[in-house]
Amino acid sequence: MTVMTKMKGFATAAGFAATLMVGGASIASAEDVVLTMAVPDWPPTRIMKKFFDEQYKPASGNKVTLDVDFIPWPDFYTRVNASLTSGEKKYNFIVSDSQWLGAFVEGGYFRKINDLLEADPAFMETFKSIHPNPLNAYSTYPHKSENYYGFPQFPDVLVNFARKDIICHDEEQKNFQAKYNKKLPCTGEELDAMTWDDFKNVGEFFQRKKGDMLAGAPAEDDFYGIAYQAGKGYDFSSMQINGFIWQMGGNTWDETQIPNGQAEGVVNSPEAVAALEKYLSLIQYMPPVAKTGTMDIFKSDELFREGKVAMNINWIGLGEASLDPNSSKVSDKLVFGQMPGTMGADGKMIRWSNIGGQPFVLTTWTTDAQIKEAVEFVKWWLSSEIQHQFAAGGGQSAVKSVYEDPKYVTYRPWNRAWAPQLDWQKDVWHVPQFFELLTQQQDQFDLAITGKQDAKTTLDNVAKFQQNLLTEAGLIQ
Amino acid sequence: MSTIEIRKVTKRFGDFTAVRDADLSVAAGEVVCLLGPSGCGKTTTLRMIAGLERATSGDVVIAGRNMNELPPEKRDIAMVFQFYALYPALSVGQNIAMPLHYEKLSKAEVDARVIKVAKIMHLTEVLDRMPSHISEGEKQRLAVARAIVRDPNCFLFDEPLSRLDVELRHSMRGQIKEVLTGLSKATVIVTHDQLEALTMANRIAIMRDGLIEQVGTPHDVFAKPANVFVASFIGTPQMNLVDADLKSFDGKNASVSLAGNDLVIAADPAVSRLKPSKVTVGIRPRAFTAANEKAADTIAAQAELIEPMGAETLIHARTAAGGDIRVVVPRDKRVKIGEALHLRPDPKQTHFFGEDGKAVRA
Amino acid sequence: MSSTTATAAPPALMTLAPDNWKLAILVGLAVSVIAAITFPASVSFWIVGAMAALVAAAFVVNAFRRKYYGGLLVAPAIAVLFVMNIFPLLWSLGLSFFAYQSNNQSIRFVGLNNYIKALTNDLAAEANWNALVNTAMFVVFTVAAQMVVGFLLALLFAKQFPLRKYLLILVLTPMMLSVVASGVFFTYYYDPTFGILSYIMGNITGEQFILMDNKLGAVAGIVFADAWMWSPFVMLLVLAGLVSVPKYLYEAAAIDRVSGWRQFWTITFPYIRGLLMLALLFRTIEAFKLADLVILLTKGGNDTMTISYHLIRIANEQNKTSEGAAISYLMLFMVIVLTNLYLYLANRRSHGA
Amino acid sequence: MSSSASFMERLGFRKASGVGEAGWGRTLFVAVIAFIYFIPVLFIIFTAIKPQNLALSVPPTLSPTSFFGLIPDQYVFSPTLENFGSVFSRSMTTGGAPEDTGFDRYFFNSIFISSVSVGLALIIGTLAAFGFSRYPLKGNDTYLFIILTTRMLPAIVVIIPIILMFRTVGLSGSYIGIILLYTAFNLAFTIWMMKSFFDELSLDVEDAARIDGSSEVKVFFKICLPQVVAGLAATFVFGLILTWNEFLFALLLSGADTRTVPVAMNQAVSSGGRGTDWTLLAAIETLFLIPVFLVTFFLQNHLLRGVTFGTVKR
Repeated sequence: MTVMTKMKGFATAAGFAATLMVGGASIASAEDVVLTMAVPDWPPTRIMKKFFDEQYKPASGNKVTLDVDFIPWPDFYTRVNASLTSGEKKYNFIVSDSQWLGAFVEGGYFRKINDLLEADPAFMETFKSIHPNPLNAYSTYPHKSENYYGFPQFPDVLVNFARKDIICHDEEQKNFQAKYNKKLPCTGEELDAMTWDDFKNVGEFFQRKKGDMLAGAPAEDDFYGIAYQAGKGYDFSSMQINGFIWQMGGNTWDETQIPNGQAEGVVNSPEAVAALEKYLSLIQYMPPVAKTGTMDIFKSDELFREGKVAMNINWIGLGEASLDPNSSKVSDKLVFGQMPGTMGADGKMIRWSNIGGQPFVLTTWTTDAQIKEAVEFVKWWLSSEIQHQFAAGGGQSAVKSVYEDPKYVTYRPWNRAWAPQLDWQKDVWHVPQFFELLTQQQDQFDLAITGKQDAKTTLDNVAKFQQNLLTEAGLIQ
Repeated sequence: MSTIEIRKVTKRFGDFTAVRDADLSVAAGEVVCLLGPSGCGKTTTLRMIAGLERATSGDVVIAGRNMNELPPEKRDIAMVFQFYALYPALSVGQNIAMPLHYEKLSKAEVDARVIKVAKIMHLTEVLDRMPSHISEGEKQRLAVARAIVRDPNCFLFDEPLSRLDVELRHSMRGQIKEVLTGLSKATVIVTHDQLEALTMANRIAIMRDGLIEQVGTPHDVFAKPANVFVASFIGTPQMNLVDADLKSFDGKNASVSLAGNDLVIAADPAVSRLKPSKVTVGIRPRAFTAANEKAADTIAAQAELIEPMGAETLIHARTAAGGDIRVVVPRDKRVKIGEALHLRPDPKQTHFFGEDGKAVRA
Repeated sequence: MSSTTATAAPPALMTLAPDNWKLAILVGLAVSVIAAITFPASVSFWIVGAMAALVAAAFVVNAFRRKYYGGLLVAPAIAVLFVMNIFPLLWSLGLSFFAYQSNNQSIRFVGLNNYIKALTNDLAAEANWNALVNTAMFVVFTVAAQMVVGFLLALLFAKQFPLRKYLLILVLTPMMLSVVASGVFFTYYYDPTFGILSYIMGNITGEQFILMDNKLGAVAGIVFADAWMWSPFVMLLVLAGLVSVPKYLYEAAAIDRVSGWRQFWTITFPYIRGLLMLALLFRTIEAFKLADLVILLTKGGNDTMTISYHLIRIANEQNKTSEGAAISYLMLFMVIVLTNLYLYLANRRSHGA
Repeated sequence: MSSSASFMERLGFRKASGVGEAGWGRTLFVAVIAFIYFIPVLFIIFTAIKPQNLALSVPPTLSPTSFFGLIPDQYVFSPTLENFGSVFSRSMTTGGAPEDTGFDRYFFNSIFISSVSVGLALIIGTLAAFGFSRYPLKGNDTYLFIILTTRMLPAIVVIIPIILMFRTVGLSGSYIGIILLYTAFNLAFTIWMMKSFFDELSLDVEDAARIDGSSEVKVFFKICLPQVVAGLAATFVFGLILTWNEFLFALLLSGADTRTVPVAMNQAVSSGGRGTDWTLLAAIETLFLIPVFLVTFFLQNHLLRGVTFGTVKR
């Protein structure tokens, strides 16, 4: 055998293998459409899959399959990022954090959907029925532009989780009144009206040692008044700190002002520094784990469910576990309110908060046949009926007609605080540099939380880094 | 005083009894060989003396002190191991010096003693080498050197020569004996080689299946074996042990039926203790003289196999009863295969053993 | 090598023969380069692959014809290693000379810039340097702790005693746990509210005890968890050395009244030195890669960021692929220097002995 | 005195019967230390049989039994096997009916992928080790070192090319892909280990067999291989322990059907919209520990002998 004939042989073999591959990718015929979706593994996505399997009847008559890859939350980003950036082209739909939009749109992975909206008025109508704040957060890149990418999967906001049995106890009410000359909030409405100062008072008031009297009985363990996220991981302090900064008149770097919006002078403005100081000053009233920089949203939730704190600011998305008696010692003692605000000079409450939750997006390699079915699926998903079922099953809806329906507040105890809060949600950066901005900021916040540097230095460092990075990237001139 | 005494020492491993009720005493300056086939318990006995094994029962007394509860390092003994147990990471000199560290001598003193011993054992040339780079004979000498470098209560040797070739073994036997003579310590040597035992020992203890069968001087164990086992174990070629019927004994001569011959032979007066019965008659191969014709005190046999051994010739002869008798004759005595022989045993070297296998002797 | 009975002379360079591997390399290289330039990546990938297979086949035929059994035996391993390990390594080595972010498909040759940035840029270099210092600290502490604990454990098990087999498996279990599970449970053990450690310390001192709120405690917590998990590995290797020491050497030492300390250095240690070196080598390599425990326990807080976690952030979260590759090659360089130093020392000692 | 065994001796607390051996006294001492060392594992196992609501109780519950009143009641929990059931079937939506979690599949995947890849690495690696040992090439040590180098780089660096390669060849999410990858992952260690075993063997026996007319193949299988069984066992156990718990490659290269337990385990680390489900995580880990524990236990004797044989006189 000569080299040439052998080469031919190899070429044939390679060609054969290649044919197999191509064949493998195009097996889905016009009648059989498979939509592959990468989602985090938790109830809101499990329920979506369940509804689809049980109820979805495609109008086209095609056989549509939703092939969902449930990926455990802690590894979700790693897996999705690797799949996208390696060019694996595996998924048609991806649940994405709103902040990832820029990075993956710029990389050419997320598909812009304006053309689909324009081509389908019904789709546009459904789309526009979403509250503008979540819509901006979940769908637009550049942030607050007219370029749309995503649809809400699980919209989420921060609310105040509180324990009725503690805060409504007569003795505690009396003592609180005596000490602060103010009523200790007890009902949902009273919680809504809380400012951060009230929140601080609760923290100070309910700091009890093991054996001290608590709500009429000796405490079985050390007890704390308040908790909120103060962890180094992912965005587990920024999401809370941003709310403080916005409420107290400061700002984060504003990408809608590109290229003129600055980081230095804005991010570390005196207002922002004061806000961070306020945030930090409350940590001393929280469970000791806050001092280690690992009090993320899961830890504060765990402490609350185990009955170690009276009030906890956390995402609604973590709420179900509090209601479940198997995983919660306080399941029958709960009351929910809006996240505290800041009293303005004019006596009006100023409320801002960082939005949570996730949209899902379409990827650029999705074929036309798939897109047709995908649009139908999204319309179905955002339809009032399904959104109602979703909310009843533990989800949240950002569709106006759904959350304004009087039935909506009956689904879950925190839903009372949902609609009003949507009006004051904001989001942070959607730029591709998101992760660099976030990790540096989280590192700096962690240093402040664990008492290694003060608020001013922290924000100066953050501002300096952002200014450099964004200037280098051409986003600041 | 450098003495060793063991009394009623027994060692059991689970159900297996390795050594049973062993008694032995070794005087100062005496060399005792523990001799026996493999698995007879001789090494276990030695290890109990050394303290490497604990006796299940019985006492080990060294230099007049009961050592039962003492670990080896407190017994002040020196031992040469079968595989030499040279410390592989130390040079020859360092190996010799190891036992001296305990005595906290000055470096000069240690060096002096190492060199002295190295001279005795002809190791001066290789003092700086590693054990893996010296010859088998040097290794053996090093093992001995390490034992004699200090002044212990006693010496123990475990098969010291078994790894050497015949020639080396021969010369080492002499060397070790020479060294030991100068030290006047109680010494126990374990060996399975009777030549080694016979040449080196003052006394030999022969062991079988955990029992000491006989203790005696090399001459004693050879000339007066206590039982069939010792008789067969000591001496080459092996003693002829022939089953016989003792018919009568008149106080001087015994009349036996042996290998198809009726034989009258002078015997020890103690034979009178035996009733007419089955006995075993033991005759060393060198204890025969060849008679020209059949007589009352001869055994008839036919030469079957002839093995020249140099100075002597070993003849395997077949008796009428079909048994095999080994006979050693001088080289100049020519025997042909198939030749009929009339063998006259020397009564002085003829041993009678009772049915229990014990020698019958006054 | 052993079979010197070569059956055929090697073919001349330009002969077309299935065992002419030299020609195969030439053709393969030429075709690959042309293909890489002219065709898109998805096509040239296959052509390059076919060329690699061609060269490999030529090697095999050549080895078979001339009875180079060594080559034949090694070939499958080399093939798997090449495809799954060396090829990706070379790929990322190549990437380290480009400006490339995996989520931003443009690519540009920048030479050594990534290395220069990693070493000198005022922001990047400081973070790298800091992570490197921390990594060095963790390497020293975790490896030292593992060696000491593993060694002591091995000493415990060196002698034969009843039930040894069952007790040994208990001690081996920690290294069989998945890092995620044991790491997550260590966060629980160290938790100031729920954890056992704080509960015990609180009951003893009467004060609230928080382990992880300072650098010392955080490092101690990570080192403890890591040493707990991997000391059994060291133990196993050391134990293997200990049981391989012939018993009669210890008997001889007992007879020679050698002190315990001297016994250890002159008899035991020479036997386990090789295995200790092996344990040291493997544990050092692993310690350089320490990331998961740090992520689970501190997220790099309290100044516990390691180079490997730093790398995960850069290469994975921030998608700065080529920068990450440059840093990891700098790290690889250090590991290689260090392991060669070990090997050099190990060989020198054993030749000297 | 000496001949009469004391009470303690009859109980088994006898003094060592020789150098290198120890009695029950040592057993007791080691048992205490081994137990202390084992406590963190034991705690995980106990958490697996705890009722869910006691997982984070303060004071921590420590034992499923009071040991006849030895342990105060507040530290005792009543054991349950429910958590093991939840590993395989539980409600994945709020208030929904229990559904299959797929863990039976994940366990199968872990066992299948680990055993095949470690076995494959053993076969290929042993051949290569024999080659390196008997037919050394020029610069042999350099090749061996390069092979070792492949284990020094953090996995995250090589992962992107591998994903792309897998995608191009159509291996992503397949068993073959991840098995091949793990095989490579284990090869370095296998070759290093097995080479040192072959180096130790006496060449005389092999030469004798060759003179007797045995082929090279026969020499390898009939003469060499039987002598390194202990080494094979030890290498298998080490490889298995490393592969069994491998996470990053498994996360990025396995598909929904080929996912292994370490990846799926993270379901319990942030499960159902909350933080760690401690009892579930413990139950998964406990089940996951059993196979590798058993293999190690049964190959334990080889483990020690194997390691020794191979490396001591390197």
